[in-house]
Amino acid sequence: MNTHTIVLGVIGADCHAVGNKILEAFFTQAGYRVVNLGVMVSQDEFIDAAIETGAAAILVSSLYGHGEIDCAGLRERCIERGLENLVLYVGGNLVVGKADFGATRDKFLSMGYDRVFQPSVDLDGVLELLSQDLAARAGG
Amino acid sequence: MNTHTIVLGVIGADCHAVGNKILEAFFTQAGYRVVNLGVMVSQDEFIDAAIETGAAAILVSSLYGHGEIDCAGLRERCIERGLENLVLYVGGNLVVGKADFGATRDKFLSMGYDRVFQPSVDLDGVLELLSQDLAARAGG
Amino acid sequence: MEIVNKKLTDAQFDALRPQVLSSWPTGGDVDFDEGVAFHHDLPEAKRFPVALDQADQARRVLLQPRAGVALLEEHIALLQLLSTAADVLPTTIDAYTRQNRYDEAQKGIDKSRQAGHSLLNGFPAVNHGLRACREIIERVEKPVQVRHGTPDARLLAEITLAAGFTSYEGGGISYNIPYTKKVPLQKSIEDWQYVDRLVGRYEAAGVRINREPFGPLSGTLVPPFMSHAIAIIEGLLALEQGVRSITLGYGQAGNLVQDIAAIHSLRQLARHWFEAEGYSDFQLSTVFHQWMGGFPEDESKAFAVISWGGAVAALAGATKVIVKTPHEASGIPTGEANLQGIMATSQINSMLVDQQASLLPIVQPEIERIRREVNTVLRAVKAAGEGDWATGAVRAFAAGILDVPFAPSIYNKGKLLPVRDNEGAIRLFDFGAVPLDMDTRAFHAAKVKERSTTEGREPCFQMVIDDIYSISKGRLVGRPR
Amino acid sequence: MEIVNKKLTDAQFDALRPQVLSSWPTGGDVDFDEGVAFHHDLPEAKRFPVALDQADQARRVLLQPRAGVALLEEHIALLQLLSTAADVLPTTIDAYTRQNRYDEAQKGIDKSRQAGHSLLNGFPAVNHGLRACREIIERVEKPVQVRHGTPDARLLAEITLAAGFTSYEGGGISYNIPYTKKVPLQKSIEDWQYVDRLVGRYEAAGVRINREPFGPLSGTLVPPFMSHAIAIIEGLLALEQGVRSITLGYGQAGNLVQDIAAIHSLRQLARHWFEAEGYSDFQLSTVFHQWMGGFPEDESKAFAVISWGGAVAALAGATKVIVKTPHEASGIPTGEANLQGIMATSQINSMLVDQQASLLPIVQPEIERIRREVNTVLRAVKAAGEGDWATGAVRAFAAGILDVPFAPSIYNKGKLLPVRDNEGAIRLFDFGAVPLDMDTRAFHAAKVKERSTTEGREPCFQMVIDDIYSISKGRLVGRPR
Ligand code: B12
Ligand code: B12
Repeated sequence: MNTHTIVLGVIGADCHAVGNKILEAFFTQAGYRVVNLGVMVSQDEFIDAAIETGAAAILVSSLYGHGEIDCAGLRERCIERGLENLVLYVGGNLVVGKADFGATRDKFLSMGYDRVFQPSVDLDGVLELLSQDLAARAGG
Repeated sequence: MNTHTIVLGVIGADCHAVGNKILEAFFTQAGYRVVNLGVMVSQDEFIDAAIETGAAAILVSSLYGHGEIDCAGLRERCIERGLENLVLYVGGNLVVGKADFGATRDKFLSMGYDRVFQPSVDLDGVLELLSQDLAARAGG
Repeated sequence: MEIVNKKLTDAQFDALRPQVLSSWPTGGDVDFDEGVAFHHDLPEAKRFPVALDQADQARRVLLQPRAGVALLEEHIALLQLLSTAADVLPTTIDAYTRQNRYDEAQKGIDKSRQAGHSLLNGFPAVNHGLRACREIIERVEKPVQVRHGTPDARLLAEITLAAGFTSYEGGGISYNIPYTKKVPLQKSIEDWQYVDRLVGRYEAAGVRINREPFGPLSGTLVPPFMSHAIAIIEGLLALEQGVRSITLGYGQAGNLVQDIAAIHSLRQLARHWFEAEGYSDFQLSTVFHQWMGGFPEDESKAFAVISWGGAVAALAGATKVIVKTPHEASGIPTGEANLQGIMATSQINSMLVDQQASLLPIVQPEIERIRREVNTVLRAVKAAGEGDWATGAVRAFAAGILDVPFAPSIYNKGKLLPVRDNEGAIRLFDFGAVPLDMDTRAFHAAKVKERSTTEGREPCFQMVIDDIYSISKGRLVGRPR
Repeated sequence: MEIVNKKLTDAQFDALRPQVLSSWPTGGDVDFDEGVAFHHDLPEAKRFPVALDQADQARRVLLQPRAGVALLEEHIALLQLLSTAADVLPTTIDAYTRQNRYDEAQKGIDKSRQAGHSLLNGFPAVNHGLRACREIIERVEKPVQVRHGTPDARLLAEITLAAGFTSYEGGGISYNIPYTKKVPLQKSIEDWQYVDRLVGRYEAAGVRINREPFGPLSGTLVPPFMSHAIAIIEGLLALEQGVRSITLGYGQAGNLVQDIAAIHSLRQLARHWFEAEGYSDFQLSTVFHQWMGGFPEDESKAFAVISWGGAVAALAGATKVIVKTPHEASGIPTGEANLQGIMATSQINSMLVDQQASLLPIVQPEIERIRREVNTVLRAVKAAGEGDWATGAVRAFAAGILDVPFAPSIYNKGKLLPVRDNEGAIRLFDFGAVPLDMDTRAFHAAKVKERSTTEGREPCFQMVIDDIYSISKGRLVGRPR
């Protein structure tokens, strides 16, 4: 069992609530302390919550297509606000349209996200990656 | 009204009977004298019938995919047997697989067919072409 | 002061108007009388209410896609492409505009220009303004509807209706609860009274504009009685403001009998309640939404889901069907993918539209059930509002009498928990505070028990999660593997 | 001498065998005992009858594509690809082999090698021979069936069954009337007695091989009672020769109620007649063919037709469904197109398979109708044969008691004329010489009249032609435009 705190939320003007509720249930069951900000979360709200709760990771969702616009700059803003060591994940239907996922992943990796996920991702796999990444971050 | 005789049939080992029955009804109603050989017609049967009935055209169908094999050489064989002036049409699912129709048409034109038709062809249009081609052949 | 369901007076409306029109510069171009004149000149073929009427009379099902891109020329080209196969067209609005974030919409327009493709998930009609919207109507030869998800849609309505759009989707509940987090219900209902009153003014000026409450809500395991109750309330609110052409919607659940019963009962119940509340002379139609929850990623599988939606729309005899696309699970569809969805739907629709009658006998009991549930809930809403539907709606959500599963709004209780039964119909696992009668509760409980016995597990939240994923994973009932 | 339905004696069979095996050089490799030994070692997962049994028990619908190409490696690769999604597999035989034109098949093989792609419409199993066929079974991990259309399929059966195929499609009527022009019915029935006897010998040796008469016949407006009657006769002929695993087939007509009733009545009637004729201890299953007539060219529309077929197969509870592809109207599908058809079918199938029960009430009257028609016809066939089903079948076709619409065989009267009714069910417009009772005739006539009144035209051959084209043109009933 781990006791890491993670922040969840759907960024921007995005109202897609279902995946978010499932992620909350899933990570809670996996033993994380989950701070779920729900839908329509701004970058600052994510960061405020992470600072407040001492979170080790932020898991950003974007489903509605504006991810490219909404997600840009979050890593820089985290660093600005003193969150140097944060694990930053993003997942969902990240861009407008049916796109090649490789290109989308590269786009978001280069924005500073540690990992980028498609909607069809297997959540058990994410769990493993997350605990690895958190361990590495703690060690490093 | 014209009184041309035309020979219809489905070539080779092909059993597809439905289109053939519709073509018979259609050309009969359009005023042609139709000699319908039905399905599984060999090249020689087509030619025998054309000679016997003094037909001005042979309309070959091939639906089952072996058209490329079955239809080759019919023009030459017609000429051999003295049918120099015959209008030769072919239509159906002429090759194996979903193919570009342009390529298929060229293939069958180069085999000596005067016109090549897809299954989705509009039969009224065929009627017009046929009467033009028959007129031209008669004139030429 | 609580909101009341009362037609806005001209004075009230006119007092609000300047503020609405000045909330973004393009509002200044709106001229109601010029809009009315333009509508009067519109050919029949471009009028939404006419198309709906003709379809119902001919017992045909109209096909409508969703579509919207950032830039005007591209948007018109897209609609022109789709108009080769669709019966009626949309202009789907982007998500920034829906939240009145016109600055961000502008950024999206600019970045889309740079990128050479749309970075917005819809057409930002307010930013483009009246002239641009007018061009859509002028250059597209079929009726066009505004489809969005906007809690405060007043400016959007002023601009698009004056531009010549003949149908407007949404409502104070259905465009709040599933689409927002913090907008008070009272506020959105008020703002939609304005929209409905605007439509009522067009109506009074001889211009009929169709209004369509958004039926599917969260699109996720919504039991028919709940979406029906909300649709009927929104219909009543619209009627009060002078709206006369109303299309009520329903999102496919997946069970054949329940879905057909839903469309029949929706039509019957709406007529009943509208008349019981003293309205007459309205034009009522229905819209069936192909599966609104998570889609399978594989395009062939998506075609099957689309086709099943088209089949049920035809068998149920809906007036209109909203068509999904093989790209649904992945992203906003290209025009071609959108056409594919329409073609598949068109084929199955016309193959089945003559076969409605034979199914009637088996849907009667389910119609009866939905009717009973809806009537119970609506009576409770009316009682909560002491006779007023607007007050009633606000209080009913606060009390959990109305409750939409999986909705993001903090004004929604979220206590109602749906789950599929053994045949895939949506039943209730937790009734929350919805005041259903004892027999109804017993029926739901028995149905849920039947399934849990089949599966050898207690009904639980995991079962609900399994049902949420089920269609995207190739089934209807989320059985354990 | 007329043919009789009597189990071939070992002596009769053994006398025929050398001639069969020597009709093409590859026949020389067949060794029955070695074949039996190979079958005994086959894992359960590769046995067709086992898969059918399990599916019926689990109330699942097995998915099966059609597939066959000219060359062995390509054919195996194709099946391996399809086995990722299909439950059971085919090896579809080319049309030269079906006519025993092995010389031409050889030309097709050679030309295909040169061309680098298949010029044959199937896999020429006889030319490739036993070793090649064995490789298919060895390298494909699911049960494989021979699917063809061969009036004299004796050598093909000897080779493929010895090679390890566990199911064999066809029958003396269903692989003659729709597939040939001049083969006498007596001849094909005789040759299929040989095939069935061969299967019976495997059965006696402890190797169960499934047999599947070809249900859809001409695939074109065949009324269910006619294909049922023929399927049941072929079942009886097979049982007599010792076959014990039988799958009876039916091709989708398009009307929901009629199609579900057809599958139910097929199962019931077959069991009834088989038992009434003294057979027991047989394993009976059903196969539903997705629409077998002309397909729409547009692939999205084809997906809708495929999906509707998958839907009805699930709702009817067939044991197996034969899956079409989005390439159907154009040509033999690529492996990918074939997979697409399977994926779409799989999705809709599992979405609907739990919903069968609710439809039962509305299909009963149609089941009753089909039952009455089939019983009338079968009694007439038996009477024509003075108690013998083989003699009866031959005489019944000669008399037009059995009559398949649009079949090419000169031994088929072709007087029966079907047409769709107002809901798209297949009814009779001209009864030909089929001895239906007066009430049944009146029912058909009334149904046809109903439609002709709706359309304002007399029933006529043009109406039939319109119905032939209808699905490929995006509808079910071929209404005038
Ligand atoms: C239901 C739905 C809606 C409902 C949402 C109700 C609600 N409030 O929740 C309604 C109808 C309201 C709606 C509205 C809109 N929608 Co919508 N919607 C869907 C739909 C059909 C299903 C979403 C869903 O609930 N899936 C089920 C859940 C369980 O899956 P999920 O959301 O994908 O979440 C999972 C994964 O993505 C992953 N995940 C998500 N985030 C993260 C993060 C991390 C770190 C990890 C590891 C994993 C992860 O895990 C989650 C749990 O398994 C999808 C298409 C689809 N998927 O089939 C479109 C879709 C998301 N919607 C879309 C759009 C565009 C909209 C609209 C803008 C309208 C429009 N233009 O069509 C509006 C949005 C308005 C707004 N302000 O946001 C698009 C997005 C397009 C794009 N990206 O290119 C989609 C893809 C449909 C499409 N193809 O056009 N929608
Ligand atoms: C019904 C059918 C059958 C029935 C036929 C019953 C019968 N005896 O008639 C059955 C089930 C028996 C059958 C068997 C086979 N079939 Co088949 N069958 C079809 C199907 C579904 C419909 C054909 C039909 O009746 N269409 C309706 C009529 C009205 O249209 P039509 O036949 O196309 O004819 C019209 C036009 O083509 C045109 N036309 C035709 N000829 C000509 C000529 C001229 C000059 C002109 C102007 C016009 C013209 O006008 C006609 C009237 O409108 C087609 C696919 C499709 N089209 O959807 C496959 C199809 C033709 N069959 C096909 C095949 C391969 C076979 C089989 C070999 C089995 C197999 N491997 O799958 C066997 C054939 C065995 C044999 N010996 O021939 C393939 C051919 C593939 C290819 N070319 O690449 C098709 C295309 C299916 C596919 N995509 O795989 N089949």
